[in-house]
Amino acid sequence: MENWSWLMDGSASTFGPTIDRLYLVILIITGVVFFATQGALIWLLIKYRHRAGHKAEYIHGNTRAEVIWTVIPFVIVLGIALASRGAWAQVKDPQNIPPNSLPVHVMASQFEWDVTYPGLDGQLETGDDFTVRNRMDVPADRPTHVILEAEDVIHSFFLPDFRVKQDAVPGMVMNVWFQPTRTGEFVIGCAELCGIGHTRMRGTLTVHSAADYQAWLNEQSQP
Amino acid sequence: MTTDVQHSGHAEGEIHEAPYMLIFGALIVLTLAEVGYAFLSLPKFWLALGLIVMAFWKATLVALYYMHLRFEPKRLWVLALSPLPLVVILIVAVLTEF
Amino acid sequence: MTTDASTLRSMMIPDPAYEPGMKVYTMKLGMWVFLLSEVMFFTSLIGSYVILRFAHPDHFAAPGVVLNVPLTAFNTFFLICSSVTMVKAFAAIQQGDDTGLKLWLLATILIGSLFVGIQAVEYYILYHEGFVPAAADYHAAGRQGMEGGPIVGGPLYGATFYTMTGFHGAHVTIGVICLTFVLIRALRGAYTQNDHRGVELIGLYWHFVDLVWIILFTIVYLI
Amino acid sequence: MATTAVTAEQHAATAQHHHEPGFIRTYVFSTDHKMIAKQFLLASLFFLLVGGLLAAGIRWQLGFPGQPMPLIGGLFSDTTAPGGIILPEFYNALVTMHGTFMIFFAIMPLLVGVWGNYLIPLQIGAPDMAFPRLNMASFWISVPAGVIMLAGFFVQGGHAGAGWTAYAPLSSEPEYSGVYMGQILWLISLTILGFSSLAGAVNYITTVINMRAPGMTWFRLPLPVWALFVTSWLVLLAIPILTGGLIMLLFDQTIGTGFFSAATDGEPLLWQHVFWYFGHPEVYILILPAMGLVSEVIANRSRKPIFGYHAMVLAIIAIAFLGWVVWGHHMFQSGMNPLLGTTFMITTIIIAVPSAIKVFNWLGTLWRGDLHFDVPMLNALSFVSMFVIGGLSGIFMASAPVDIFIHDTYYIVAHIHYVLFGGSLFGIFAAITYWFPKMFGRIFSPVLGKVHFWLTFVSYNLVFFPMHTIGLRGHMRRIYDPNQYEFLQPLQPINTFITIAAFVLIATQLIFAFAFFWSMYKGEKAPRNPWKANTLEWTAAPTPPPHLNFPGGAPVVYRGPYEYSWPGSTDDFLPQDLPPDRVSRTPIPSEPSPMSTGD
Repeated sequence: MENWSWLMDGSASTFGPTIDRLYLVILIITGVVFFATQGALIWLLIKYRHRAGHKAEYIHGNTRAEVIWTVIPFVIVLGIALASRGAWAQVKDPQNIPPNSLPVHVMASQFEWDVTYPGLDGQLETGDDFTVRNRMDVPADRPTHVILEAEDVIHSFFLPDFRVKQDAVPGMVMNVWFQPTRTGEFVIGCAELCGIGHTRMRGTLTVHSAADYQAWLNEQSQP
Repeated sequence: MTTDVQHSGHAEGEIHEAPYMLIFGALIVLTLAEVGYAFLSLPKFWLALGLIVMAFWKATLVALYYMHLRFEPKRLWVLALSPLPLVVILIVAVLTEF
Repeated sequence: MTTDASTLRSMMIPDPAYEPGMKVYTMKLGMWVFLLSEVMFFTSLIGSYVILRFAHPDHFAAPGVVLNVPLTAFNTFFLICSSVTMVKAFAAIQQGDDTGLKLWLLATILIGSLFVGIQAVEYYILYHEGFVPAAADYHAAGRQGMEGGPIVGGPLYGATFYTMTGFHGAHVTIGVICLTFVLIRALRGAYTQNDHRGVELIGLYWHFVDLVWIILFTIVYLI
Repeated sequence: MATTAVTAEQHAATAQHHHEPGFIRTYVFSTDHKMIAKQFLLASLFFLLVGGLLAAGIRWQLGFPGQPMPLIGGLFSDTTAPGGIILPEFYNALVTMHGTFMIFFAIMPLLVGVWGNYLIPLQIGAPDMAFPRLNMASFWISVPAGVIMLAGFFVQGGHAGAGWTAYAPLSSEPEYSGVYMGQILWLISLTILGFSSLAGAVNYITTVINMRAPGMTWFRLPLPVWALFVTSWLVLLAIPILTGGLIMLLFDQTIGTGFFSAATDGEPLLWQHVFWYFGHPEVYILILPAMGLVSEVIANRSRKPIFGYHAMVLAIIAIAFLGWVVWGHHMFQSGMNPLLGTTFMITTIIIAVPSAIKVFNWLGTLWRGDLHFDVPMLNALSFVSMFVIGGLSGIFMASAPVDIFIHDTYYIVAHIHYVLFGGSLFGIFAAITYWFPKMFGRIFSPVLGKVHFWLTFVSYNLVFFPMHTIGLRGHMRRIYDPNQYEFLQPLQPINTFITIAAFVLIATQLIFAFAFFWSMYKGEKAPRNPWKANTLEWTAAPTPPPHLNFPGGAPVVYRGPYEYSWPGSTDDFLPQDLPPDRVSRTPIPSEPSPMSTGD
């Protein structure tokens, strides 16, 4: 259990830190609220516990307090929602997929990921496309645009280190993108119950340096 | 089944003789108009709009007169109309998906 | 600690002007509440139809191509007739006309049964033309449009058509059964000018089913 | 005018029951709302046990993957757990059925079926439900539903394994899941159960609207009644949506209509929309009644008026209303239109506000109170504390970008259990122990109750709090063997720890079962109003209440339900039906208080 942490591991994609920062902000806000309310609760329980001769006070409420504790949470949560919009659009809005992305087609099926590469010409659906199973290799210096489809049931394309998760729905084409920030081996998981073999539906994502990726691509493209 | 004499007397203190046959005529005319309108070669949008408007009026007439909503207390109106926003929310929100 | 005197007064004195309740007798209120849930049930079926049709217009045919509009227009006419006979039965017993009640109820039952019968004939014809609910059989050989033309529409057309109209037909059938019970009770003299709640309740249900048909006829057959 | 209406209804009810019913009519096919409530209570506690045992199976597999189950391992067939080792298909069925039983057969009837039936007529001063026979039908319809659902374990192919959400096409096409009959039984059972819920909802709504006692204005209703009333609206309008969806899914399974099957251009996402359009109101069906019950207990055991009664009512209504426009947050990662996602994110996060109002008002109720830490109060306070955690963890997933990571991980599992167990179930424990004297005429054993509470509270937190952290490490939900993933292997000690704590938690519930039956027969005899409460079930009805509840006729209501510690009275409570001239009062003070802002 080395590198143990109660929180998420460090992210490996460009938008990962944005999401993690948002997480941290919410954690701090909710943490303060958590300690404040639980502390207040415990304090109230001790202070106003029943003692002989002690009588409760006849209080029906307080409009000013009610307004305060309606407005403040409203402002805070609305702030969280507004702060979240940008990151959401950045990750999920198809318009924000960087134009220089490497297109990769991923077909999810029970229980494997079939990853189709555009080959040397950089175009999908041409003669030099090739398909590998349960592994994905991407360059570090360039965003990857995953065109995600499912063959049978709903799967979910989950790259925990990249803060990427997108259901693959049969009959629909999903667009997912990410740009790695470091090289290494990462996990591809399925996050949506997809049948008996759900637990073994996993793959490996390898991020290469630009040169290594080109070498890998050349090697794979050999007939 | 128990009888509840006080009640019915209270609810139907005066009898509302609604123009049932008139409504019947209106429903028939609207139905014929709908069928005729459906076979005009209009653009899809106008076709749908016209038909929905006519169907809406037919449904309203049935609810108001045959179901006596017109003669019921206002609070029952509120109750009866309460699911309609939910219907609209579901259909409109999901339609934006496709 | 202390309290506002006006608060105290409002707290202590029962409000003599307050009338609990809807000013509608309980069984009628219950029927209305039940009908609201029926609204939501048909919403899920009709809403799914609207959404599927919007997403896949090519699955659905123009009015009159597959479905027999004149036949169903006649059927609609019958259902509207049964509504007016139902309301006449109610008007009759409101004036203490026991014979009128029985005759109009009988008329409603007969016309309601006719509606179900015609719907069964319609199903029979459509089914034998190859317009079926099962998706896999939809494109089976021999399936032809009304004019003997080519296959029109797609599997979603049959599936949604039979589900929606079938559940409406089931509601009409249940209505006819309940009306028969009301008629038997009427023959035993259960309803009087002062108490005719059973007639009013079945009337509400019957008109609601009519109302649903008005919407179904328009969006399934005409649009 | 309307007072005559009420009495007329009561005459109608009286006419039905004027003869003394026999054994079958009293205990089996009873139309008495109190007996129906007890029937629901026993049936749903049984299903709570079933759900708990299924959870034990899940936890065994996660804590000790691939090892044979001890003691009972030999009892399983070769298609479920040969030699006691759970197979993946059986694991999927365990996960699915744990959720299904807990939500539809345990928590929902425990809240709505039991307390809707028991409390609504008693607290509004009605002799029975508006439609007693429909009420009886509502229980007896749920019995075949439960039997059919249990039968699914014994059919070929095993029970439904597509999760309690039954996402199509996994649930609609047997060749993908390997389950045919089990899924069909699942669909039929839930369709039937829908009619039971519907019959209940029609009854509750009609009863609350039309059968309140004279003087029982809307803003004199006790909060449990408000919560159950609003919940009934959610049931009434949400369940039919599910029924429609279940029927379409059933047709997909049986006759191959292909509504949700991509092969025929159907829309798998349509199922999710239909399901969650029901499903999110359902979430509030599972928590709102508990909020109402807990409010009652907290006000009573603090001997203080509930803080901000009107705000509490408005918050219930606001939560219920907002609950209809947030369903999309379950689908953030499902491929929903991102713009729609933004809209749902904003509506979802706003729902935190009424929830926060309720929490602050509960704290406000405790403030300057006179707190009695009885068993119901301990459970109610634990509800507040755990609901805060469940509510706060909800904010993370309401923020759509953060949800990208935690969606479908154990973080969600932790969140739902903090709300449904920490929230609803503690609320249920509070309610059972609080109204136990009313139901059975005896006090719920305080000693056993406290032992049960503390053991549950501690082991519950040990089970579910670590789930947040394994979720944050990326542990997916519903995976059979996390060790298949290298990055999850370091979490195995935590999983084992959770499993051990879960077994303690489940075993602790046996204490509750024992205490329940022991108190029913051997508990201390209860006085008529053991909690010195104001509401009608304690003040106007004998214990246990007879047929038609109020032998002296409908009580007249003079004031709101939470008039505790009124300084004008010598007692510290003022029953709702105590006529003003009989209040043993001290002189009315004339100084307006800065603290009071109306009732």
